[in-house]
Amino acid sequence: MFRHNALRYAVLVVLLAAALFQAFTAEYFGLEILTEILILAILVLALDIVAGFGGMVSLCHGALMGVGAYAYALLSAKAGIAPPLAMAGAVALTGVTAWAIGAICSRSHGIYFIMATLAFGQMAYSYVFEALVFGGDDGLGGIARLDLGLFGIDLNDSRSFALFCLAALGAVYGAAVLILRSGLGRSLSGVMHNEQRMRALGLTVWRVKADVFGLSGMIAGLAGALAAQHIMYISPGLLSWTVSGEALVVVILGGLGTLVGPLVGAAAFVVLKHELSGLTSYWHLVVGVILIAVVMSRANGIFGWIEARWGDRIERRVADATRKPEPEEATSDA
Amino acid sequence: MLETRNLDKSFGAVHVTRNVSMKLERGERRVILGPNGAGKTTFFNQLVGELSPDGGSVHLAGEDVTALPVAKRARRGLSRSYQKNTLFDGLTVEENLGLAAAVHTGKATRLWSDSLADPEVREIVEEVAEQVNLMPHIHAKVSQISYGVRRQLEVGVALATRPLVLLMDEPTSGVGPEMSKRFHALLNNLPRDLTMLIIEHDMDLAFDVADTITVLNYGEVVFDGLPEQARGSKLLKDIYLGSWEDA
Amino acid sequence: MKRAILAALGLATSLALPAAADDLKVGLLLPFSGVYAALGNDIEAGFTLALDEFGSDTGVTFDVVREDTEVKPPVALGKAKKLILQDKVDVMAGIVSSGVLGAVRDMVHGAGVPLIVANAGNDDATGASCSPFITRMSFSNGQVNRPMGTWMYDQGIRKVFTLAPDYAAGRQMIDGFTQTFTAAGGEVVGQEFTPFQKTQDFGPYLAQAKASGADAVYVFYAGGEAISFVKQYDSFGLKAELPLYGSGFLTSPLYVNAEGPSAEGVITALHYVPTIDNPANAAFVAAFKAKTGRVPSEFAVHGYDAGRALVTAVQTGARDRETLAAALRKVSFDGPRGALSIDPATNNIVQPIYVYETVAGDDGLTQKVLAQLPAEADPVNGCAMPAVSN
Amino acid sequence: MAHDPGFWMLQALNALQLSMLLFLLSIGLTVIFGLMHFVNLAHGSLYALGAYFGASAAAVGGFWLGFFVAPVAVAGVGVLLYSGLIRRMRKSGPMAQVLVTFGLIFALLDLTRLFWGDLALAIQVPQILAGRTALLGIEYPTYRLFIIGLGLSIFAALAFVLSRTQIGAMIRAGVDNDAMAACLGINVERLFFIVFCVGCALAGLAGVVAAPLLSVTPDMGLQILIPTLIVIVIGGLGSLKGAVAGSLIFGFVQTFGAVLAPQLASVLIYALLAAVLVIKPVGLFPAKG
Repeated sequence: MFRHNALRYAVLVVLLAAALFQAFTAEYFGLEILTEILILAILVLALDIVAGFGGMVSLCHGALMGVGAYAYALLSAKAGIAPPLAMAGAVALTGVTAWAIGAICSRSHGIYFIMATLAFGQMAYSYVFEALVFGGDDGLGGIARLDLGLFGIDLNDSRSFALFCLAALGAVYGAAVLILRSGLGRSLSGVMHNEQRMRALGLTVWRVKADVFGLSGMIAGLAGALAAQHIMYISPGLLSWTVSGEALVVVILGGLGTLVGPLVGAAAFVVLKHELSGLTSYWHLVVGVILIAVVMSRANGIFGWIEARWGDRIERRVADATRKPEPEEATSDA
Repeated sequence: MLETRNLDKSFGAVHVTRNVSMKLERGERRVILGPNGAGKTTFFNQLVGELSPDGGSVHLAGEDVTALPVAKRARRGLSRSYQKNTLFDGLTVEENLGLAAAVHTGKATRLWSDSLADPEVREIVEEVAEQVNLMPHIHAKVSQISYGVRRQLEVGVALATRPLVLLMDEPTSGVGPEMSKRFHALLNNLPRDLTMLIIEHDMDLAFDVADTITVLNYGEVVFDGLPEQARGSKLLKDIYLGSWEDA
Repeated sequence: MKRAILAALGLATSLALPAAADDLKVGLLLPFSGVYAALGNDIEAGFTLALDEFGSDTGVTFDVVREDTEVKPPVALGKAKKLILQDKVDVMAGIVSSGVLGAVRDMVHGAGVPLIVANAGNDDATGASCSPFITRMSFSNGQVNRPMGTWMYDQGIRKVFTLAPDYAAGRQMIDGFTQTFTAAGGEVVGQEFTPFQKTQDFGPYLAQAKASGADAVYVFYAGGEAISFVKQYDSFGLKAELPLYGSGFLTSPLYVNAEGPSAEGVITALHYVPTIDNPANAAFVAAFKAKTGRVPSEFAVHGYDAGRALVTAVQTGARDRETLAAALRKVSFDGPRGALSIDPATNNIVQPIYVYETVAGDDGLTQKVLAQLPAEADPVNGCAMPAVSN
Repeated sequence: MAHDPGFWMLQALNALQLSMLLFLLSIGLTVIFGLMHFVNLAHGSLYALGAYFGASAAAVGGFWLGFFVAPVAVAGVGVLLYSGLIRRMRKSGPMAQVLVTFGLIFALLDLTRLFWGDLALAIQVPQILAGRTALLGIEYPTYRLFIIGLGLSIFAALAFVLSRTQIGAMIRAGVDNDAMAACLGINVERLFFIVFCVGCALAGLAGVVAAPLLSVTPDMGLQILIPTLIVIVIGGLGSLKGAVAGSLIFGFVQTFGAVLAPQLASVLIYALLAAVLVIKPVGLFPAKG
């Protein structure tokens, strides 16, 4: 179950303020980076829901994002469907795809689950790479952005598009919190803690997993539809397993199962990547070393580390104030 | 209410359940006794569907449920607790009970509402918490409560699905004799129409709750009768005393 | 936060300074990491060599901003946008993969920034999606292979088995060859496309080629796949009974040493090999060797000629995006590859194609030019190009 | 598809050759997992390192020097990794291990680029293994037969060590039940160390053996990683039998898929993996315990 605490609220406020500041002051490239962060943030929220709260560590979320991006591109550019409908269609289609993958993989656990999702991701990648409808490895161009002219907003302007993505991220964050706090979200946490017991209580475990995976897929699909509109061009590379791997790295770097952490991770990762790739073409080495260092430190990512330092103090203060005396041998009052 | 007919199961050369037939009437409280390795837990696993038998059938409320998966049997009113605590460790007592109650009331897969805030779920949680004396610990996390309280919660979670038949695998396993007594008293206070099947290791304690007693040895029913008959049974003493010490 | 990012990227200064009158800002968009890093490095070396060699007497300072595409189209597009909108470059050059070219095409066209393509060979880039702002100084996939069809038929080869990786470039290369080969009267007895960058063992395909009854095998592979393919082809002993022909990337100087003796006797066609006998090439090879210590590859020459084309355009007095674009389309000169010009109908380069055999030389493998096939302009292929002004 | 028997024989040998190469890689990975419950995603990078060490040594002293140097050098890297990282990560969950080794992939990839550059390297096949050998009516490259032979010998040697020697018994005990192994008075830590180093050496060997067949490029480790993982997941993690079965399945499906259903060649193996996991969620021959 997901809970906010003072620290999480504080970090959210800081992140929002930073994003707004960046959106209104940055020049072109700064906006580009901001948008990249926002879209990645949506994707990693999708991944955190399944991996952090359901124990389903997926290596196909990059591919799901790709499905969303391609679905949007095909529906809007090729089938000529209006962009808002194409976006809804892309989200729905990705959701259905993810639901099916989740259902099929629901019996696998741990490394097997990772590999099973990898297999489905790679299947999608290979298919898109070779199918001529999808433009093969040359990709598809000429993708239009949503037309919000009705509201006086021109999304072709980088600033407006960044703010649009920020709004989308906000909505997704809210939806993620609602999902995790719903009956389904509670059952998911039950399944993560003890799948056997949930089954013995009468829960159809695979349905819960598939449903949540499908919802997460819808979010990934939204990220894909936004990514397609952001770069206005898509290529199979979007579905590659390394994209999923990077998303996973971001979730872990940020703090698995904290929702707020992956947001921090997304920002840190994109900024770090841009800074490093400007300095050296060996930036993978630096990222690799940082990743190893963070994991070796045994903290739950950047945010986990902050929370462990400060969260404990807060928790203790609250606990001190409310603790009731309890005998050490406390057993039963029966 | 719950019946098995000629239930049979082998693991390779080891015959763990031999042709077991047993019948529980509504409201009956039966205790299964037997030494370690007698096949009691294996028998339970077949009842709830975690293990499928090689032969024979399981009937719940008159219907053959042998082919049904675990979750479906549970939804039809078959609930169990485990010998080793099988709880949701990161969650509170209330949330543990809530998860079970939510499944029972069909709120566990709702996306638009929080199951724990649901009045129907709350009612069950509070009632069960009263029944198994968990009220004082209701907001504590599982990691914060003592082993004995966890055993209560183990049964509480099973009860919160509002079962027709409650299967308990050594509910007092690992707690002291004094505590076990109180635990049995607590079980005796549960509604009379609840059918219970309890695996118990300790013969004396078993008599606190049992209406009827079944004794398993090497996967076979060697005694089926009333507690009074069991108490004097020579056969039972032999089986039990023979392996008592290796327990 | 923004300051920090920009400072770290080294952009803060370049942003602050307006370009001086005779400064030309050039965006170089190449892969410096990822699978094509070696290509990017060669192109950059050639490009800077040309600017140093020819650009010094133009009176213009070339301010080169290099960006790494990582061979990822979205990354490349982001970088292209940055070069155009933020660095406000006057002209761009580079681009190795066709995927990246496809990604930046609309952006470049829309913004009206001249782009000199220094590698990517996708036929469509100077076909259906051609643009007056995109000038290709490298090659097109069909162009390199088309002359080979007729040439091989003339050599008496009648039946051919073809192999290529399963992606756009692979199909275009093979299509270019089969068109002219079948038109000449030859027969393609078998055609397989192998999963791109996922095929490590070509054994299964080689056995098929052997069983097909072909006179020869015609292939396109590049990079690591080319090395594996040539070595495995030789190890099956096919070279003797079933001669290997192909698009010249197969035995590019960049990879041929890794292929070793297996590459000997392979006959391929390409628009450049370092052994072309002309004074411009001799000077280029010497200069490139002095600079890098390596023999220049076709990629190096793409960079070199792209740089030279830019200088030539500048020499006509072009200084801004519009005039540069117009001038680039009219560039022609005698370079290492011979006489080059730009086809005004497609903005693609028109150049001779060389058929060469890889042979053992004094120090390692070298290229023996067998024939120089005349330059031919690509078919217009759906390109609707506005006529060149004035 | 009317081909003569020789054609199918040739394809069967191709399949076997690919299987043996994958076997050399997957056996180390799966035993390390079975024994230590450690998922080493950087196993492919060790294979690439083997190829690079081999290429450097071969440039000085020919193929055979490379052949012997590569496994030793990669085992040396294994020693460093084990004492620096792996031992400390043993108690962490699988997620942490996956990520640390993911980071290692990044780091090792760029380190090979730094040391050896972006250009492809090569190892030439030694004279004795060059050319072709007549076998059952067909001519087959001698070097490929050498790979098949090497794979089978390593398999035989491992089977012997595991079934007939004391250390083999310890490893089997450890794979089945590490608590029991500790009870038997086995120095588990040292056993892990040895097995990890042997696994690394085998990956290095696979790298140097594959090098004359392929090209030595920085991303070769990444390219082989997925096939290797597919092999051990199809076979069942930690299972020796599974590594053999998985390698053979992969080799034959890949080879005959390319011949019989070329359009599906790249999707086929993933579809098979998905199918196996749906039917048997823990692979075909899961390790016990």
